[in-house]
Amino acid sequence: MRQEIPLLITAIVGIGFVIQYFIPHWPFSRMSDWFSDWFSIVGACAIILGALNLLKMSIEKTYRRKEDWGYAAVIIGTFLLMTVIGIAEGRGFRNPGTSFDWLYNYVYIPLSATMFAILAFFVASASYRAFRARNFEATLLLIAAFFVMIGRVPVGHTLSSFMPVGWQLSDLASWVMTYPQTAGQRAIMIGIGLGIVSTSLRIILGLERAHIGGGK
Amino acid sequence: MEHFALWLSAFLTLGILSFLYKDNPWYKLSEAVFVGISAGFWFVTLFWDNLVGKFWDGWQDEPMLWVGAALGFLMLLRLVPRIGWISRWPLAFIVGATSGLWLMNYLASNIMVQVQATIQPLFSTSYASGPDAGWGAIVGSLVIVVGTFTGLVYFYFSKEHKGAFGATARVGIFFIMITFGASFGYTVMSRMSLLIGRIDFLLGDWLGLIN
Amino acid sequence: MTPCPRTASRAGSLNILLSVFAFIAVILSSPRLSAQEQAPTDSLTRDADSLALANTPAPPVRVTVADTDNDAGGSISISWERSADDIEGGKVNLYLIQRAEVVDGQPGEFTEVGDSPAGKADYSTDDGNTSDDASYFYKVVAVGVVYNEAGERSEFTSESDMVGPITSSPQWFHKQRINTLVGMFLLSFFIIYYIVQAKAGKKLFIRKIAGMEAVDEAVGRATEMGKKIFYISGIGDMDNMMTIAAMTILGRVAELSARYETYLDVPVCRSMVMVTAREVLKEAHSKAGRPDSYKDDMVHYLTDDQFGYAAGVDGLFVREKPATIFFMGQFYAESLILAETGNSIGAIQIAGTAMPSQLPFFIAACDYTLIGEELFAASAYLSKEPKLLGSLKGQDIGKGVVLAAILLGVLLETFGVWQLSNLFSVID
Amino acid sequence: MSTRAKELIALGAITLFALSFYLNKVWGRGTFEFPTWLSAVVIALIGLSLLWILVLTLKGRLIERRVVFVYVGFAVALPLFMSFSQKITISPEVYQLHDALMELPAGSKVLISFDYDPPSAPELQPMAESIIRVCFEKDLKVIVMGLWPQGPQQANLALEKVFQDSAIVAKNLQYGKDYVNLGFQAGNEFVIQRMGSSFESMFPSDYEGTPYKEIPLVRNVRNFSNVDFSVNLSAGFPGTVEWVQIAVDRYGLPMGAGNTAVQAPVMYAYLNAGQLEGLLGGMSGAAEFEAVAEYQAKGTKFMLSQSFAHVVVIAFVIIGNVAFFRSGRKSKLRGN
Repeated sequence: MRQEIPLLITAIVGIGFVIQYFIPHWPFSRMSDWFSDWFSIVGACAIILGALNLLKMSIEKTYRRKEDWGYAAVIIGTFLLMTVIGIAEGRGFRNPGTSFDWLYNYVYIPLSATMFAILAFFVASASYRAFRARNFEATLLLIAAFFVMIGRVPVGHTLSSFMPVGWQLSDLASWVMTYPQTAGQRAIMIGIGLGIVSTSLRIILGLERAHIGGGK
Repeated sequence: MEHFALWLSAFLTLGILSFLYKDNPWYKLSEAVFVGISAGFWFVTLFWDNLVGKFWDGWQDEPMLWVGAALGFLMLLRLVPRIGWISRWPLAFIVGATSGLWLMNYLASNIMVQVQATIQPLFSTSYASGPDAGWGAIVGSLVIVVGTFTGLVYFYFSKEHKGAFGATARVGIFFIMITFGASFGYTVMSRMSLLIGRIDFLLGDWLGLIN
Repeated sequence: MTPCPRTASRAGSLNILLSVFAFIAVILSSPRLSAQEQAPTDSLTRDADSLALANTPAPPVRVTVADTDNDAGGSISISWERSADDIEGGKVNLYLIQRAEVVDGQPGEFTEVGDSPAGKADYSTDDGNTSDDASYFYKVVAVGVVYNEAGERSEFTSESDMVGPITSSPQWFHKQRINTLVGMFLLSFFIIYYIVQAKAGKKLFIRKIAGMEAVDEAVGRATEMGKKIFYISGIGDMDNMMTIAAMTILGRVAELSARYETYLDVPVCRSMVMVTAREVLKEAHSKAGRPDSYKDDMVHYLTDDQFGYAAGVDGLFVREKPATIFFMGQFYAESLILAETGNSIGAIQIAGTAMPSQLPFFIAACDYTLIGEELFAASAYLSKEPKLLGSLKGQDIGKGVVLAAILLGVLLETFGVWQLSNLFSVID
Repeated sequence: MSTRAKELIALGAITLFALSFYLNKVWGRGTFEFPTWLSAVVIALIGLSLLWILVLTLKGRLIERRVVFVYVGFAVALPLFMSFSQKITISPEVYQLHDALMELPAGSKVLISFDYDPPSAPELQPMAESIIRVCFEKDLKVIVMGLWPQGPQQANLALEKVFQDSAIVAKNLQYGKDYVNLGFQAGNEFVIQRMGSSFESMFPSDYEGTPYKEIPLVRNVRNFSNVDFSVNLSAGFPGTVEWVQIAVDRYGLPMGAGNTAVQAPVMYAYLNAGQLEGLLGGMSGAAEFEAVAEYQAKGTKFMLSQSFAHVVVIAFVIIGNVAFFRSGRKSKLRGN
């Protein structure tokens, strides 16, 4: 029973959501709206599980004085700080001027923006280390990347200003983006579409059942 | 307070950047703060936007929301080890609904529309977007059809990539590689822009060296 | 009064009828206007009238109303042709749509329900706020706004004729989507057909996919080195097919690692993924015959935040130094941070995603990468179960149909025979 | 000297450096800008040192990845002190978006969805500012919303910036009549789906709490069919892909997009299929749009750093490949 009921739920719900695409009439017209609400509510409940897990792991680490336990304590402290302030602020927690907003602006934003910006360095080191003209395919990749990189910034214009209009680096970059790039992109997209259709069907038919776990 | 805020931001910014040198206590501290603060941030956001915003504010008008609450409750039964397996029901529900929704969305947007867009007369300039539609566009229209066709052949699983079929698949991978090259170029562009933004903060907002 | 619900099929002829009526009405109404012009009483009104005459725009024409097709009801589509004065520098600034509910067979009071700026060739818009139980009359008003020297604003309006009554209604089938329905049935048929065939024992050929062939080796290496394996399932939640695909692949990987008795660490970014991954792991361990080696802590939640998660996982990588790392699922910018860090500690990395923008760097930083569709095929491939492999074959037949359609369509359109592409149209 | 001591010295130097410049700022001393000769010297030095690295690589000595990091840092930071005027070439898809906006009759309603947060702002904020400015110059009505919690705040920042311009101020635009900020709604792509039947159900009140029905600009806007054009500024999920799949493919909303450069290549398939009417990709897209709209702002200003960074990356790709071919094309190098 532990497996059959979830399988049945998956199948019925899956087919229901396929059907709703074709029927504009109520209640089918509302199904995806409902699902979005339900998913939001389940998500909000689930994060309690996640947060408890994070706290449990960190408390254990701190309590047992495992290596780097001090940082685990920092996680507990900052998590509780943000949560307590956010809940206490009430519905307007996001408004400018609240403590939550202060923490958001001066702690959260610099951290996530920097993590984001670190990518610039990683991109450069990956370029140096891994993008090799190993074979014809890889060479094509590099050539396309070169045209795009140089053609999309003003330096490309400066370097190729002696060429006739239509043949300058920026024009070539545009052409690469508009045609061969789009073609490849589209092949990938159609492939992904087919893959998703097939995977969805396998799930609805109950052939893929990893998410359901085992039966007893 | 304003000075403190700026220095705090800068301290955390540099802490994350120090990871580039190597893993170190400054990074570990920034990382721990980040994990804690962001977990709290999302907890609070989901609490107010989803639990309160979607359920609490609406259950009087929309009885269907109770289904969501029930699913959420079943999910929370995870906390009771003996009947934790019931949480599979909401999961089965979510996976089923996602499968149905994605099946149709991707069939329509990724397959139907893209196939429709690929079927275009050759040697015409109908693809051209923008002012210049010359030879580039005419060759381009051919390139799009050939690229999409061969690229799709590359993804064939049930046929050995040999002979003419293999050659077609190989042309396909050429196009996919050009696509990745373009993506690579654009990613470099994007990441550099973000770094520019961050350095603009450090040198401009924090240290006031540039305007 | 009898509200007249109209079915969608009748809407077309109704439109024509209405436009004919509207046209006649416009012709009849023009002399009446000129009759009004000739009735000035004193000089003040004459000034005002001449001002009005100079600024009053011609009314919009050919107003048609119809129930909005393929919807859940509650909406009426209105279209009209521009007023004669709706030209560059003309007298019309905007149009207002007015509506009156039918009460006892007569239009009630007209109220504004929509507006549209002037300056287009033809107009159509929806009034998406109707009740399916009521009938309505509509009219469209051309409005000209004039400012005098003092900056005072005055409006000059002229109304179209009233059209209606009309009632909105919901439809039971979305006619625009017949082609998608056919496509869905075809694809499903192919896939299910080959699943059945495979079940019946028909041998199917599936080509080797390097990334998946390497899974065994990658898990084995971690076992030899006595180090952990990390499985990163991306930042998507359970409402994302890539994450669901990642979970099914996790099942295969976990079974393998359980058999080899290698510790699999799954840090996740979504609580619901945590719950799912635990189910997956538990089942995989019992399938591998080692239910005792499963621990809940193998799957642990870090934070829902994209970069918070990336920072945390990076830390785990450099401190735990895993031998093998899997990246499967939906990835955004964090992909490179993670893959580069994984690369710098010398781990074997296998990645798979359907995010085209992240693929180049996965290809650069990882040893093997599953591209797009391959991610969705991975679980079936790894399972080696005939019926799952059958679905891949079915998917390929679908691909064949797409390829044939492209080839045929391009030929037909190049020679101007037939617009095959219209068959694939999903947008009205 | 031990590594530890060196690290501490470096840390101290950074702190001192920062502190001294910070005090410099607090005391109100001005900003720095390189004179042209210094800019030229700096550029020459960077170029020469890259050549030197190339020579080293040819001799078989490979540089460490941290050296690459340092170069990237300098390539981005130094140009911020320089001022060169550069010619920006405009791509067709940028023209297309601008044209689409220019062709709208005055008074048309443009829906702009802000689907990004501060970390992506360097790329998208300049776009937001210039798109809003173009709309206002053209007397279009702007309806702003966000699928990301911080989107509406970014929109307000952009509006603030646009209203610093005296030409825009002279138009005497009024909140609620000429532009409105509907705020944020949770629910990702489902918000778009529901807006298809009713905007009001998703945004019962605007950012400032005014009930939807009481806002003159949107009083008559029930769903997408009442909006004339839309622009989506997106940094990921939910973003342009979802808008295209739902608002464009199902409801026929005309839409242009501004994307982070990472996402932009995928959008070309949509652009080519006519699902998008115009596209701005990354900071260069922003700069190009500024060039079309004929005014200069951050996008243009940062283009110099952008050019530099690209050149440095290309240089390292070349250096890496030189090392690869020199080592007899054996295998890819494992970084340290």
